Order: sequence, then C-alpha cells, then structure tokens
Amino acid sequence: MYLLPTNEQLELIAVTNDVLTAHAPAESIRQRRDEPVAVSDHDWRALAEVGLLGLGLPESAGGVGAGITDEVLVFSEIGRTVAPGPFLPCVVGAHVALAAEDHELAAAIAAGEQRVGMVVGMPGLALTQGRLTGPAWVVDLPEHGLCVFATALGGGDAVGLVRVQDSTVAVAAVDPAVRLARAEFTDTELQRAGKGSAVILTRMTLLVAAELAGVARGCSEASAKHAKEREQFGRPIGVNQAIKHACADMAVRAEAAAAQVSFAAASCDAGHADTVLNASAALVVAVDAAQRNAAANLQVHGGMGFTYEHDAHFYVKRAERLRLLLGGRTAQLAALVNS
Amino acid sequence: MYLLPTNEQLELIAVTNDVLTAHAPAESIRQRRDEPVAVSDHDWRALAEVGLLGLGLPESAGGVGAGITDEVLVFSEIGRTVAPGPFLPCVVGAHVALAAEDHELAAAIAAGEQRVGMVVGMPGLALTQGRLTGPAWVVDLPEHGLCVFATALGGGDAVGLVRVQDSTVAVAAVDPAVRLARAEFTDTELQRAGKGSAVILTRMTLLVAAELAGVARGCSEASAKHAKEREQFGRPIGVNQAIKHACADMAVRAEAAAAQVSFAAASCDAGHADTVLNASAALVVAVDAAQRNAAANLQVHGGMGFTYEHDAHFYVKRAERLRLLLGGRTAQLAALVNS
Amino acid sequence: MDLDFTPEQDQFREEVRIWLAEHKPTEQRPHSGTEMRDYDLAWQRTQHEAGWAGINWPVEYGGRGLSLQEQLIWFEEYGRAGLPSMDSCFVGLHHAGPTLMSRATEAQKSTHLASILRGEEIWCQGFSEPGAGSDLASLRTKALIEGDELVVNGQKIWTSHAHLADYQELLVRTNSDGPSKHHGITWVICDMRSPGIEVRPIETIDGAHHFCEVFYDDVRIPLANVVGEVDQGWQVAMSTLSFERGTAFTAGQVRLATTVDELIELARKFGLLGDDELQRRLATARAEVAALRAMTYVGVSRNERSATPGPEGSIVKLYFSELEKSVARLAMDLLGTHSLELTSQTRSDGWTGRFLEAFSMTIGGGTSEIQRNIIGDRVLGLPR
Amino acid sequence: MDLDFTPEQDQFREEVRIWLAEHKPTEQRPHSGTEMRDYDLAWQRTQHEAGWAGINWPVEYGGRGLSLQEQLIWFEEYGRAGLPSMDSCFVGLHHAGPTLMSRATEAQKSTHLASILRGEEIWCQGFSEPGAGSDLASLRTKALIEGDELVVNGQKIWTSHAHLADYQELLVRTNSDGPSKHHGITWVICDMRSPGIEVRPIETIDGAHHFCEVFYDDVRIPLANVVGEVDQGWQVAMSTLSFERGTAFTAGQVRLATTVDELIELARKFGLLGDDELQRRLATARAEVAALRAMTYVGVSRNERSATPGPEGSIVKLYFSELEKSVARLAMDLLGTHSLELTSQTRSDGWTGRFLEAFSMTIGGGTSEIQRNIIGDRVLGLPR
Repeated sequence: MYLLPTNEQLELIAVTNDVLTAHAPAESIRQRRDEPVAVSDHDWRALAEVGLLGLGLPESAGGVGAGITDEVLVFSEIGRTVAPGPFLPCVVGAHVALAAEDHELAAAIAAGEQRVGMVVGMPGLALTQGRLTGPAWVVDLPEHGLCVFATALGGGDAVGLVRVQDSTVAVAAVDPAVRLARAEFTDTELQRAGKGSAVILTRMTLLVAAELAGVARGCSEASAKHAKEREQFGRPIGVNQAIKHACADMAVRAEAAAAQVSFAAASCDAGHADTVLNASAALVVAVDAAQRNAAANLQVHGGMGFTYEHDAHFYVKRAERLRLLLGGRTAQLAALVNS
Repeated sequence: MYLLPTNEQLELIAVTNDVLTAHAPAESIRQRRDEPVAVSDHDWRALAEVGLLGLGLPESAGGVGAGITDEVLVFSEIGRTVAPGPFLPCVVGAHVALAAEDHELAAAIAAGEQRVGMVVGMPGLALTQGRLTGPAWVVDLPEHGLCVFATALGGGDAVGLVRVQDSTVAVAAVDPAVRLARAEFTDTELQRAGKGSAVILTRMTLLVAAELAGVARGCSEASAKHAKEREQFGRPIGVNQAIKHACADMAVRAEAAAAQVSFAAASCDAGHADTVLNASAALVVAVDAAQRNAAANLQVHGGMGFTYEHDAHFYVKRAERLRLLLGGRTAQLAALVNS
Repeated sequence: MDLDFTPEQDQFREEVRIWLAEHKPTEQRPHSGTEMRDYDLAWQRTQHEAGWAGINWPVEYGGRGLSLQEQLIWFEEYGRAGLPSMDSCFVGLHHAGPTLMSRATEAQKSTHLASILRGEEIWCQGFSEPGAGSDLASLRTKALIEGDELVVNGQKIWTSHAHLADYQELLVRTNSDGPSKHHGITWVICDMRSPGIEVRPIETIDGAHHFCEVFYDDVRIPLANVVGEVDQGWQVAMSTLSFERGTAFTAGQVRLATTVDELIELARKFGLLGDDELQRRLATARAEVAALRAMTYVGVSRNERSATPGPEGSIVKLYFSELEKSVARLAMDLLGTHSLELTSQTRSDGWTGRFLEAFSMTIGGGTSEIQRNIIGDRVLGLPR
Repeated sequence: MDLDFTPEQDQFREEVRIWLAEHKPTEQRPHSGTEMRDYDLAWQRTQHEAGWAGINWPVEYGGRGLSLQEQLIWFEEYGRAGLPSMDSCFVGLHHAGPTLMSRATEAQKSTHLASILRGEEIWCQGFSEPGAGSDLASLRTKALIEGDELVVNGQKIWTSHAHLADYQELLVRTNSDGPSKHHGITWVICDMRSPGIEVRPIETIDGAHHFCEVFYDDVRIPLANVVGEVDQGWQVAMSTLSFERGTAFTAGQVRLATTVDELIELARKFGLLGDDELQRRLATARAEVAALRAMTYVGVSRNERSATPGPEGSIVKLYFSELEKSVARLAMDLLGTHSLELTSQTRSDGWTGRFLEAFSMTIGGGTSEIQRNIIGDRVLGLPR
C-alpha cells in the first residue's frame, strides 16, 4: 500500500510540468484572451504528442495504457499550474469514443487533431431516451461541434458525446481560460457510452477532483512562496500568524484533497467495490479545498492578487468553473450520503 | 436615535451586575450542582427584590413599567455573567399571567415567590386546540408545576402557561445551571396568552437574544482578559495573531449581536412595523455569536478552559440550551426569510 | 436608547425620499472613463443645487450644517432608491473633504471644500505604494523641499480613478532620518495636471480599470499645499482613514440589504427557496445585514459623543467586508451553472462580476487582517 | 502508488477480524478508576497472549516484528469492530514504548518494553505544567542531582490517568543556565509509587476525571532512570511527540468514520435526511473521514521511507482534531432538543458527552494553533 508517487510517476509529473510550461502556461491565458481558442493548434498538438491526452487509452487507440493513477497526476499538474486547454473533455471524450468502439475518433482526439468541448446543462435541460432537449452552456465548442455531456453524479450515470450543430450565442466566460456559448438543444442525440458509462463517469469524477486538488496545491504553494518573499513592517509577511496559519490551513486542505484523490484513483485501478464512494469523496473534498484555497491565496497576495496581471484570480475562476461539473455540489453530496 | 445606553441604563446595568454577583454568580452553579434548585429561595427573592423579574411589568402587577430596552440590558448581564436562575420563564410567565389578567400570579412571580419552569418540546409534541399532547423536556420544574411553553417562531405564535402535573423523570442536563426532566403530556391545557401572544413571543425572542448576546460578550471579555494576562514563550499570549485575531472576531460577533438586540428592542418599544423581523434577526445573530464565541473562548483558554473549575464551559452549555428555544435554528431562520 | 428619529428627522427623510424619486438620473451610469466622471459630477451638482450635498458639513464650507443623523438618513434613502455609488466623488466627499475641514488652512479650505460639494473637483488618494501595502508608513515616495516647492519622485499604486481626478491627497516622505518611519511623512494636495505625473490604469480580476498606478518624476508642488505640518502627515492621514468609517458606507450597506432581498427573489424565481440550506443562508444574510445597520447606528451614536471616530469603526468595516464577500459567494451558489457567464457588475443581474469585485472588500481600505490587528490592539487593548 | 495490500496482508487482516470477533470483551468497559485499569490491562494481556501486541515492535522487545502496514491493519479492524480505546495503555504503547526503543539503554528496555506489551504496566506522561502550556520547554519542575539520584520538586498537569499509572515519562529541569530553555531538560522514568508524589484528579467540562495534577515533593529517582543524556531530554521528548503521529490514532479515525455512519442512521431515524442542509453536512463529513483515512495512509507510506516521523504528522493531527469537533457539532444539531440531556460518552448514544469531550481535541497533544505553527514553520518553511 503506497500512496506516494513512484519514481516513474515523479518523472511523469516532471515531464507534464515541462510541457505545460512550454505550451500552456497560465501567462498564455492573458495573452490569448481575445483569440478564438485558448490554446493554439500548434501547442495543442505538442501537448498531445507527449501523451497527455492518451495516457489512459490502450495502445490500439493511440494511447499508452496507463492507469487512472497516472492520469490524475497529469490533471493535478494542470490544476496546479492553471494550464488552459480542453484537457478534460478531450480525455473523457476519447474514453467515450473507445467505449463506442470508435477507435479512430479516440486516436484523433489523443493525437490532438480533434478537439472536444463540454456541454453543461442549464436548469431545464432534459435527457430523455438518449436525446437532449433544452438550454445549455457549451464550453470550448470546437468547429465540428463535438462535445462531452455528463449527467449529475448519482443521477443516471450517463456520459456521452453530442454534436452541437444549432446556432449558439457566444458570451463572456467567468474563466478566461475557456470560451463560452449558450445553446438550445432540440431532441439532439447523445451518443452514450452505454455500459461503459459508469466507469467513465468515475474517471471523469476523479479527473475533475484531481484538477481541483491541483488548484488547491498550486494556491497553497503560491501563498507559501509569497509569504516568504513579500516583506512588510521590515519582515517577510509569513512571520505573522494571520498569514502563517492561513498558509497552514491551505496546506492541510491541499493535502487532504491530494491524498483522497490518490486513494480513490488507486482504489479505482484496483477495482475495489467502494471506488465510486471514494471518487465522490475526492470530488467533494477537492471542490472545497480548491475554492477555499483560491480565495485564501488571493487574500494572502493582497492588492497584487486582485490584479489581472497576477495568476491568483485564474485559480479562483478555475475552481468556479470546475465545481459546476457533475451536477455541482448538490448532486455530488447527495450521491455521497445515499451510497 | 441613540443606541448607546443612557446614564440611567448604565446605572441599571451596574445594579444588575451587583445583585447577580451577590446572589447568582457563576461559581454558585458549581457549588449547588447537586442541590434541587440552582438558586436558593433566599437568593431568588433577593434577585426579585431589586426588580429584575418585574422590570417590564406595570406597577399594578408589582413591576416598574420599564420598556423592553431595559429588560434586554438585564438579560444581557445574565448572559454575560452566566448567572443561574429561571429568569426567562419567570419574566415571560409573568407577562402571560398579565395578558390573562391574573395580576396576582404576575405579582407573585415578580416578587420571586412563585417560580416558573420551561417546557421544551420533543419531536412529537403537538399543540391542538390549546391542549398539549406528547413528550417534552421540562427545565427547572417548580414544585407546583407551572411552566412556560412557547411555539416555534413563525409556527402559530402561541405562548402560554401549562401545569406539569403528571410524573416526570429527572435526567442529567447538559447545562448544570438548570435541572432537567422528561414529561409526557396527555391532553393538557395550555393557558394561552391569547391576543397578547405575538407581543410576548417577540419579547421572549428578544430576551433570549439578549441573554445570548451577553454570553457572546462575556466570552469576548474573558478571552481578551486571558490574552493579556496569560504568558507563554515569555510574552502575553495576546501578542500572537492566532489569539489576537480570535479575540477580534469574538468582539465583532459580540458587537453585532448587542447592536441588533438594542436596535430590535428600541424598535419594539417604538412599535415599529418591522419589529418582528428585527427580533428574529437579533436571535439569529445572537445564537451564532454565542455559540462561536463560547467555543473560541474555550480554545483561547486551552486546557484551563476545559476544566470544570473554569467558567468557560458554562458559556458553551448556556449557548447550547438557549439556542433550542423558539423552535431552534430551523424555525428561526425560516421565520426570517418568509417575513 | 431611543431609536426614534425626531419628527423633524422623519420629515427630512420624507423630503429626501420625494426629491430622490423625482430627480434621480434615469440614464444608466457609465462604468468608466470621462463619461463616468461627467455623469458623477453632474449628479453631484444636481444634489448640491437642491441642497443635499454635505448635509453634515458646516454651512461655512457650503454644507447644510445638519447632524450625522440627517446625513445617515440621506445615505439610507439614497441606497434604498437603488442609486449608483458615485465612486469617483468618494475620496473628495469622505476622505479629503473631512480631512481638509479638520486640518487645513483657511485658504486650502476655501479653495476646495465648496468645489467638492458643487461637483467641480474629483479627488483621488495617493497613499499606497507597491513596496508598502499594509505597512503604509514604510512609504518611500520622496519629496525634497526646494524653495517654496516640494519636488516629488516615486510611485503610488491602488489609486482609484487617478486618471479622472483633479486633485490627490498625497503622502510623501520628506524626512528619512526621523525617530520612526511614522515621522517624516507629509500630507500634501497634489494637482493631478502637474507636469511629471504619469497615470497607468491597472486591470483587475473583474476586467475593470478603476485602479491606477501613478508615477511621479520631478513633480513640483507648492509648499502651500501641505496640509498640517511638514513631516507630521501621518497623524493627518490617520484621521483621514478614520473618517471613512463614519456614515460613508451607509449607502453601500443599504445596497447590500437590497442585494440580499434580490437574492431571495432570485431564489424564489429559480425555485430554490425550498432548498433548506440555501434558504437558511439567505435568512442568515438577512439577519446579518440587519445587524450591520444596527452596528452603523451604534457607531453614529458613538461618533456623536466624540470628536474623531474611534477604532470601533474597524469592527463595522470588518463585518461589512466579510459579509459582502459571503453574500457574493451565496449569489454564486444560487446561480448554479449561470455562474459560468461573466456578467458585469454594471448590469443589475451582474452577479458574477460582483462576486469577483467582492474580493477587494477584504483587501482595500485596510485588509481584514489589519482590521483585526486594530480591533485587538486599540479596541481590546491587547499587547502588541 | 499501489494501494493494494499484499495477499499476505489481506490474510493478516482476515485473521485479525476473526480473532477480534471471537475474543472481544463482552462486558462494558468501566469508564474510570481501578476497574478501568484492570479491564484495560486484562484486555491487553489477552491481545498479547494471542500475538497481537506490538505488531510492528521488534521481536527482541516482545513484538511481532511486522511492518507499519500490519499495525495499521490491526488498528483499522480494531476500530471497525467498535472496540473501546484503551486510553490507559496509550502512553505506554505509543509514547513511552517507542521512545524507549529508540533512546533507552538495554537495561531500561528490558525492564519495561515487554511488560508494556504484556499489560503489566500503565504509563502516564509528565510533560505539561500549569505555567507552561503550549510553551512546553519553559517547564520548571526542578531536579537536583544528589549522588546517583535526581531529587524532584514541582508540579505537572494534564497527566491522563496519573492516579492509575505505574510509571511516568517525566520531563524535569536539571539545568537553568543553559544556552536556551530547550537545554537543561531531562527525560526520566518516574515510578509513580515513589514517596513524595501526590496525584489530584481534575474534573473536566464533561464531568470526567481522567486528567490529573501531579505534585512532586523531594521525589527521589535513580539517575539510572534517565533516558538519553542528562540535560538533553528535549530531543528525546520531541521524538516521543512525533511517534504519536504514526498509526496511533488510526483506531480513533476509524471510530470517527463509524460515528458519521451512525449519525447518518440517526438522521434517517429522526427523518432528517430530507433536510438539505443536514444531509449535505453529513455527506461532507463522510467525504472528510475518507480523506482523513487517505492522509493516514499517505503518512504511513511516508514514514516507511524515513526513520523518524516528520512534521507532516501535524497535518493529519490538525485535520483529525478539527473534524472530530465539527462532527460533534453536527451531532448536536441533529439531536435537536435531545441535546438538552447530558448523555455520557460511555453510552453508545452519548452524543452530548462526546460533544463536550471533543473540545479537548484541538487543545490536547498540541493545540490547533501550535499545529499550524509547526506546519507553517517546519512543513512549509515559513520564516519565524
């Protein structure tokens, strides 16, 4: 029973960090905020090339056949560095394609040639007999319209791909790392993952939790660093317990989220019976850690953290966006108490 | 528009404090924990003699005809010093007697000759057509069995007197300042205050809020005092922001509760239309302030606060007991959002 | 402890209410640039002409000479009428104005006070510096005395509306060899059109550009513009900061109460009032804005008894700031996935923009941590 | 990052489970006095005879010589079986025992280690003093060296079960002139039956008497009982404290998970699961106890890589303590007016007693504030 990363996994983390720094740094969110996509095709393919998108896919689908324990490490790094890019819908979309035995699509996604967006329901969106009707948000809608849609945790266990073809209305997103549009579905087919749904939903739950745990960690590290470097009243601000204890609490929350994500991922790879419960727990703990650490990090940075130039607000906005997936807190908690 | 106490009111506070210190100090809770009543008849009459019980009653009923703004000052002192004694049921009971035109009973209560207990419903207690049926707690049951019963805020606006005559079973109370018993009512008559109910319920809400605001204030003061006096690492512990900021937050909560209690009481005496809303708000803010300050005060005192010898736990227990009145948080908050 | 306003005050409130209903601007307030400046100044002029500017300012400075209570009533009704805050006039009316009244020479007062009330001058504040932050007194913007002028070099930050302002209340270091860093600071009136001043707006988390950096390159300011004594500006600055804890935030507090009512309506519309948790959070918020108002009333009562506002103002500031943030958080939770969209706070349903902006509440005007220090040290008398 | 236990470990868990089911005591554990002592020691003896005592202690000291993982498994199953914590054996098994193993002489080890495992010795801890509190190193209980003895005078406080203990791990000041207060402290084994020792139980908030004050009046302790060097006891004490952050609290954590499940049942019984707020608080608690277990596993993984537990143990301790308190608070809120009755924590439905007792969680074993200091200073490397 080991929950610390192996040497190979430390290597994976380092490689992920290198390629994210090169091709999807937080800084690029600012630079490309007025571009139609947050990550250029060139950079997206470079990110795909090192295998970030196909890590958990079998080799037959252009992947490397790694477990979810490796995938969560990648998503944790994405959150930690607030890297932009449609990692989540692409990875989930590839797994849906695989479950539908569309290896070609899975390989195209894994190679970074085909992007996938994410549909998030508004109140009133209904999934009936495999067809979507009603209003929804579309995040990072790709040209061809392919998007992932997932039901709320505990709410039917369906995940699939839907093609957004009708007209959408672009609006400003809270999180500048994504592009947002409103869409209205009218009896649109959802290509579901079928029997694979439950497993893919668990995977998605863990990937979201991992990215949020990464956000919590990134904020904790940024605050500790700032507390050491920033001087006021002639001393680093970290000497003040108001700052020191805020940093300690952030570290605790980050550790709780990371530990539970690792535990749940290992439990998932091992096929344990309580994997779903552990994945839900990971998401709940990670959402809380990410939200609170992002807010605390901004406060620790003071006015500096309130500027657009600083990265602190990216963490706040990332946490806000991710918390809404999988039915949001209401559905996530209900799933946990009823399981 | 003044919310600060007048000179006369400062005098009232001082007198109240003197008489509570003499006849109902926190220390007496420890001394008399195995006695059948928390305050002896001698002390109770002495407390009544200075007018603490009849403050808001007309002179015809043995009172002094003061407003609720004065009554809340007394109850705030009771909370601040965690004085034992059935002040709340007696004052409320006297007002019910008055509403029922039983001046004799009101005067007997005000004089400290007749005590009143408090009935607190268990789930299952029903009030139907003025009669109580089902299980309940009885707090400080007097020999003759007379008790106050009040419905939840927003739940029918009934308050009245009930005589507990059937056998009760004594049990240990969380709060050693009171004696507790279980009772079972079977179609027992509640002598309701009738048209006066709404006004008396508002008064009771404010008295409970005032006592809780006093608890919050007492804790805030105790912690600030301890932070100045207790030395660790060669300095008073109050130099540490962990302590200093905890004390500051306690002061803020105590101030918020006290201000809203004063505001609502003044609003009540002036007969303003939004008095009920303000009284509910006072109770909600005061419950929160009392609970959190009591817990924080115990933490600031460390191991010392965890001993029975120290008063810190009396505040915790008082807050726990008082928060349950008037339907508890659920009913209190529901009343507030629906008004 | 009489809460009742006098019949005259009730009458005053009624007049305010009627006048605001009849005269409030109908067009939307522009949210930036000279359009906003023009709007704010025009609205201030309108208020002044009708006698509503400087309600508790002395008559000799162009005010009405009424008490803090009438001023409070004005702000309550102003907030209740849903009127926009006039950000750009804030420093003039609530910082610089009261400071000049208490500390300036007659010449300085006559130059500025009536103009501020008449909507002819916008003021900004030049206190914060990049290296200083909460440690305000460690400021390093330097001013050398040359003849009858100060020559200023350095940089300020977090100056709201510097690009729109006519004047600035500027803190500079005139002496670095004093017994403490609090000595050697000078409070001076800086004309923002002086040569050598460069203003660069800062973009903030919510995409707004209200805050600026201000750079000073050999900026010459007449010594006659010094308020108080040279090197003694810290005391002047401290009084400036405490003034803003009077009634200045009353309108904002009333707006917050309105916001909570709006959120209750929003929850009703979304069918969320049946959600026990959200319903209780809304109810708690309603109780807390009530307590905030009560605390403000207590503060006004207290301030009427003393000349300069005391450290208790930090209690209200801390409570208000934290409450603004928690209400903003609650709004996001009510919005559900609608919180994905960035809706500017200039829109009436601009909840996400307001959520982002609310992060500044516990930072600006002294962080919550600094407020807790003030409460601990100066209200509770804890050891430092 | 392989979570799977080995087949041997799974087998071990199965054996533990079966044995506990067959051998767990059927009578209620007395909650105080010599009855409790006798109960705990008898149960410890039973465990020892079956080979379950000191699972990860070296064979030479009477242990099984297995890894921390098997020890963890034991505690998990112990907690899961709903078995009572053996408070009175805690110091011997988790503080004194590990400390002796790492620092004591062979003579000291052979005198005590096997006896602790066999349930023949109860230990208590003499670290805290009334004047010291969180500032442990400022302790003043004085020991003079006279010949081959220490002569001890002074007072300790918060000594759990001192009135039942055979031995005490005692910190005394042997030198007041050292370079720092951390120097000059000596860690010594004190026989609690020594003349001159007086024990006075302290009543706590929940009416219990587990904690004691201990007074020392010319108590003579052989120098041979000193563990480590004279004046160098601080280092020994620090290692003692870090040992308790290993698997020692695993059973307590599993019990907390069970408590949450019980509360969910209670809520169901009371018809409160339909209350959105209470349901979500219960769900959150369930998620958090899961995270607590994961953190413990991470800690065990980390400890296997290093000889002495690191400061990261404070992260788990802080999380665990705060969670215990919030679950206790949640229980009170679920109870409604039933929380008026004091129900002792020795009863299975003793929620109010447990609520009161939980206040000690963030105080004992280093307050939450001290844990945050440790995390800030030693885990994050923040400046002091």
